[in-house]
Amino acid sequence: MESKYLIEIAYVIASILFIFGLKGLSHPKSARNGMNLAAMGMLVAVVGTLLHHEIVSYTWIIVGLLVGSLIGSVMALKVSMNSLPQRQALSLAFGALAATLVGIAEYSRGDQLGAFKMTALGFEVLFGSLTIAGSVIAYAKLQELLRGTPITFKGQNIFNIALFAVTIGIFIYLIFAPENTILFYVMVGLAFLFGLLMVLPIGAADMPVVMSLMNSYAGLASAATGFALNNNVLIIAGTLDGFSGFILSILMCKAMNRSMTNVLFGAFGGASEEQQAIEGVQREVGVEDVAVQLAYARQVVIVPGYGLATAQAQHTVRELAEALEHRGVIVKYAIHPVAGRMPGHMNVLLAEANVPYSSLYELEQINSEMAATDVSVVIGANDVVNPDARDNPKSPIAGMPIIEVDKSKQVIVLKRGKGKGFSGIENPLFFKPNTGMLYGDAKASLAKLVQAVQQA
Amino acid sequence: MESKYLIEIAYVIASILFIFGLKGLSHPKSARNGMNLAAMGMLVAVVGTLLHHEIVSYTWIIVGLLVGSLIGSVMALKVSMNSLPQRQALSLAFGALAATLVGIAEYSRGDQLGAFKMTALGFEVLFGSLTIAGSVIAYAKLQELLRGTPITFKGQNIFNIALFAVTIGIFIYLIFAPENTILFYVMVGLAFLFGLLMVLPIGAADMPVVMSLMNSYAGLASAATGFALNNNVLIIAGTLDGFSGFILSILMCKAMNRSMTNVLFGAFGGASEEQQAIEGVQREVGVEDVAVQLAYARQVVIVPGYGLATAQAQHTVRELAEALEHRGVIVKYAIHPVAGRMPGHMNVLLAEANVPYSSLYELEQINSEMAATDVSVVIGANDVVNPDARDNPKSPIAGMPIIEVDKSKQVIVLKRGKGKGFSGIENPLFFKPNTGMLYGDAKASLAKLVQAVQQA
Amino acid sequence: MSVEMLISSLYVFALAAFLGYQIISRVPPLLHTPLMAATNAISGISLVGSLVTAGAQHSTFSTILGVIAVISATINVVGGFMITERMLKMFQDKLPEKNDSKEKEKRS
Amino acid sequence: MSVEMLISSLYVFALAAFLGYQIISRVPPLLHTPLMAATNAISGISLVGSLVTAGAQHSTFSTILGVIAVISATINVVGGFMITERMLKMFQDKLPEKNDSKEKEKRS
Ligand SMILES: NC(=O)c1ccc[n+]([C@@H]2O[C@H](COP(=O)([O-])OP(=O)(O)OC[C@H]3O[C@@H](n4cnc5c(N)ncnc54)[C@H](OP(=O)(O)O)[C@@H]3O)[C@@H](O)[C@H]2O)c1
Ligand SMILES: NC(=O)c1ccc[n+]([C@@H]2O[C@H](COP(=O)([O-])OP(=O)(O)OC[C@H]3O[C@@H](n4cnc5c(N)ncnc54)[C@H](OP(=O)(O)O)[C@@H]3O)[C@@H](O)[C@H]2O)c1
Repeated sequence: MESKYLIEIAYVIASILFIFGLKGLSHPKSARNGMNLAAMGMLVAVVGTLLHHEIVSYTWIIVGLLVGSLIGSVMALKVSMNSLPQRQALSLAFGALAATLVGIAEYSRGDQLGAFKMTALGFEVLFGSLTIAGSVIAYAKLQELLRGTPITFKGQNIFNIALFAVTIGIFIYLIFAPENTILFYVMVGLAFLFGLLMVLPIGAADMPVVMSLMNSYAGLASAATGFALNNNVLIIAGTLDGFSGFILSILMCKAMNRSMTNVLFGAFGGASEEQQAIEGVQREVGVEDVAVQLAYARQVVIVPGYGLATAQAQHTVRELAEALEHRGVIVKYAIHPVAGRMPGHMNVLLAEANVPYSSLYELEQINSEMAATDVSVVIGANDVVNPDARDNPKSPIAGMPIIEVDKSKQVIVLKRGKGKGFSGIENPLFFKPNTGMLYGDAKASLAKLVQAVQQA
Repeated sequence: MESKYLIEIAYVIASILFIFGLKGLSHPKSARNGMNLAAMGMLVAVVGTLLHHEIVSYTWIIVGLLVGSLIGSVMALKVSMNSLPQRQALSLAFGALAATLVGIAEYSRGDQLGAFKMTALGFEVLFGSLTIAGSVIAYAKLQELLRGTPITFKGQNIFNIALFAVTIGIFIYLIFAPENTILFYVMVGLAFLFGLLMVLPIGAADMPVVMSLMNSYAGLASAATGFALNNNVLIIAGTLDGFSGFILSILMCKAMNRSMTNVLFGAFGGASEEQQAIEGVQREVGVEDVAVQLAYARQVVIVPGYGLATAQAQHTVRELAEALEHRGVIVKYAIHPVAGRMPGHMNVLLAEANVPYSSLYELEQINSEMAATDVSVVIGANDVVNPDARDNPKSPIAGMPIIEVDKSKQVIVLKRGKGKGFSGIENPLFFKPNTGMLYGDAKASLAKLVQAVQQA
Repeated sequence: MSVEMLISSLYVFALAAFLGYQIISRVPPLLHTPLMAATNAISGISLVGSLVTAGAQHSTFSTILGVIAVISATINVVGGFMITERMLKMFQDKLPEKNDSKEKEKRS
Repeated sequence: MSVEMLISSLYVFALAAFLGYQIISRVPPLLHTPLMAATNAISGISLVGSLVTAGAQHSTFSTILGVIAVISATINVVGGFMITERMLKMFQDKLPEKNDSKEKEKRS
């Protein structure tokens, strides 16, 4: 009995520490401290749980904790900041795996599964198994093991709906007849299949939305478990998690002016065939010309995008900015909320390269300064600077807020060739008379620019 | 049994509605809706409670509800916005009375009072009775039934501490021996006496701090009751209340740069004898001159204070502002956080007079504009514009942030005579060469000014 | 009163404390007077205790105390909400135009 | 599972939901990536369930599942907190001077 109360108190403390931890994230200054508190909370919760009276042997627990910590820390230390989205997908998969396995183990014990507990358990394994499948696909797409564009087949949506209905049907049946073991595993399998089929037709860049949503559902499922087990720390952590995922996915959809339905079922990205080509030419420019333009500008705005991440060019871009600042040029970074492949992705990359975050500007802030900007440098960004989103109501990305580089006096675009952005549509910006294209891998082009600026 | 769950669900709903209600107050737009939700929550809680199985007769309950509603609504409709602080004190007293009486009734039932329940009950009656006494004194001081300045006697602090110690001693004894009825009532009486003696030596203008504190303790006491009765809605409402009072009192202390100890035990206000008189004269000015100055100014800043409330001049000040705006003068209102006798007091008064809240400016906002202001009009404010707070580190109000009217080109002060502000100290502002004094009741002076401006 | 219930009360208290801090610290100074009136009204939730006391007929003494408590708590609740409403109405009356113009200022 | 406990879970859920909304919506876009990593790490709290499963020795089957669950949950927790720390450190390293200067800008 005694140990039970100790556990409960450990959980109260853990909950409070989690909340403090997330509160810390409201400012970069307090964020690190906050996360230390949250980690401490996790430690308290784990240590508390070890007192649980059902635990009879610690051997396997310790093995599990050691192996997990080892793999986890190696992964955390080795992963490059450029592949954070992939890591996020993997981590989601691991979390879902743990939840699913615990759910299955709990089910296999089979003792007195009331309707209520079966419901919570069902949610847990359903979401869990769906999320494992979904996030593995997400990982594969982000890591480019799978084609990033939507993978579709005919009648897909109808098939998926049918699959979903069958799975839910089995779930409801199980609530009333929990003892039907085979159906239980069939349900887990179908949920897995549904996870695969749900994520395959979604484009790589939309993965963060899907991942956030899955995260949010996972949180709610764990809150449901908390209800079933009367475990408040699960309810609290699950709810916080659920809200975080939900809010982030909403924010991303807003930043793209697309509905959640369009993201999930629209097979968006890369597939628009009936597109008219834009008339005109892309004006190619040389490194020297660009260097001179930049060196004698008063204000330069740098717009990073997905290409910066793939080229791993964050350090080189900082060098360029420093070289310019050294000459008295004002350099600002414009961060679009969905630039890259994860919300806040660009911020982390630039922070890694030691760019002070006071020179990062959000969409609205920077757009009001565009007219006063001499040169905008677009580095591996495409959709987020596509003026069609603003001007052409028929464009697939119509209404998405953009960084209006076309309002600055000169625009320089760094990209490898004539590739399109995630949305798969042409960008009229590249055909404007005041836009110069500097072809080549972003990192290589930037390195050349740094040299040229230093010599200018 | 059934009815019990209905009650519980009513309380869950009420709690949620209370939270929505207070959240609404984060913006004037959503505030009214929010309060409607909160009121609905209260209704749900009351109706739910009526299902309580212990209730056998509704007669007296209905009588009580009717009488209370009648008195409450008459009071709410009749009270003038100028005497909001007094109303607040009264309302606090009523709340405390209810809590104390319930506590006493609960105690008098006498069945199985465990240590835990006795503790919660003890807190409830202690704070309750202290708060009744304290808020009645606060009411008397604000309503000027009692002298507003500190009422002190020799050895007061020591006597109070002794009284406090004895009361707490009895309380602790009672926790272990709850059956000692006489001691219980002695404790209630002593807490009442302590409440009286604690508030008497506090100046009238400091009452809001005291009231907020008492409010906060009352909230915590009711949360304690919630713990004892296992009633979550009490815990939630009590905690919200507790925090609100606490945060407000901290904010007020900050806005005066005084410690809580100084407010509670410093006998602050009106008593500083060893003050040097300021050399110089106060330059009196006439209505016509002021009217001309105002009429031809580019920007005028109005600084209202306690005198505006006592003179009930909020409507007249709006007329003046309108007359000026009609002539193209820019008029802004500068609201000091502790102007008047209640936080936010000036905002309510001006809102009553239909001043749009977009022309109300907070301290920091307006101070940066002072140098660009042609005329500041100080209406019944004194301490909040006293430059000594900034310049003279020995002043009793040193370090209190002020509205720096002395930085504007001209200052006009409307007051009745040579009276001092709440702090009881001289104000060097009135002796500056660019300050003109317009003596007389604020409302009368303003009415004359309106006429003169219209004719200028 | 079981320890389980105590612990779950503790959770409720801890969460309410965080929430209270978050919510209250977001109320602008403009609305501090309505805030004081509103929390006072909400604190009248202790009315529920007095209702039971007044209706339970344990003893004449406790019924009398209960009825007085009901009256004062109701004064507090009804009066509190009504005066808050009176104040907030004054703020809201001049909302539409002014607020828009302020927002426009920000955007431009 | 008594109805009392269910209701008190409901309170905890409602409060946590409000709090979650308040807290998360205050996280600046700058920190959205660390936020994702952090909530993922915190969601690893389901680790506590796997610990019990791995240690309870109900059956070999459930022990095996439990150990795999412990491993994956630990990867998630340890990895999540460490990578969050790595990211936040990058943000904090350049804090002192820059932040001050920004605040100064605001004030002037
Ligand atoms: N961040 C999120 O959270 C999120 C969420 C949902 C959706 N999305 C979507 O993701 C997209 C993000 O837009 P974005 O502007 O950042 O990227 P983008 O539109 O996908 O464009 C990336 C550009 O970078 C270029 N590029 C690729 N590798 C490069 C390299 N090594 N060097 C130089 N250039 C390179 C590509 O052109 P070349 O092939 O010619 O080089 C391409 O035009 C948007 O459509 C957005 O809606 C993002
Ligand atoms: N608001 C709060 O929440 C709060 C809380 C704690 C403490 N306080 C304290 O309260 C004080 C508030 O400062 P304040 O500047 O607003 O007021 P104040 O310093 O108390 O001064 C009020 C002035 O108004 C004048 N006055 C009074 N009746 C008048 C009438 N009918 N017509 C014209 N003038 C009249 C008085 O001078 P005459 O007698 O010459 O007319 C007096 O100088 C500060 O000391 C503050 O620290 C406020």
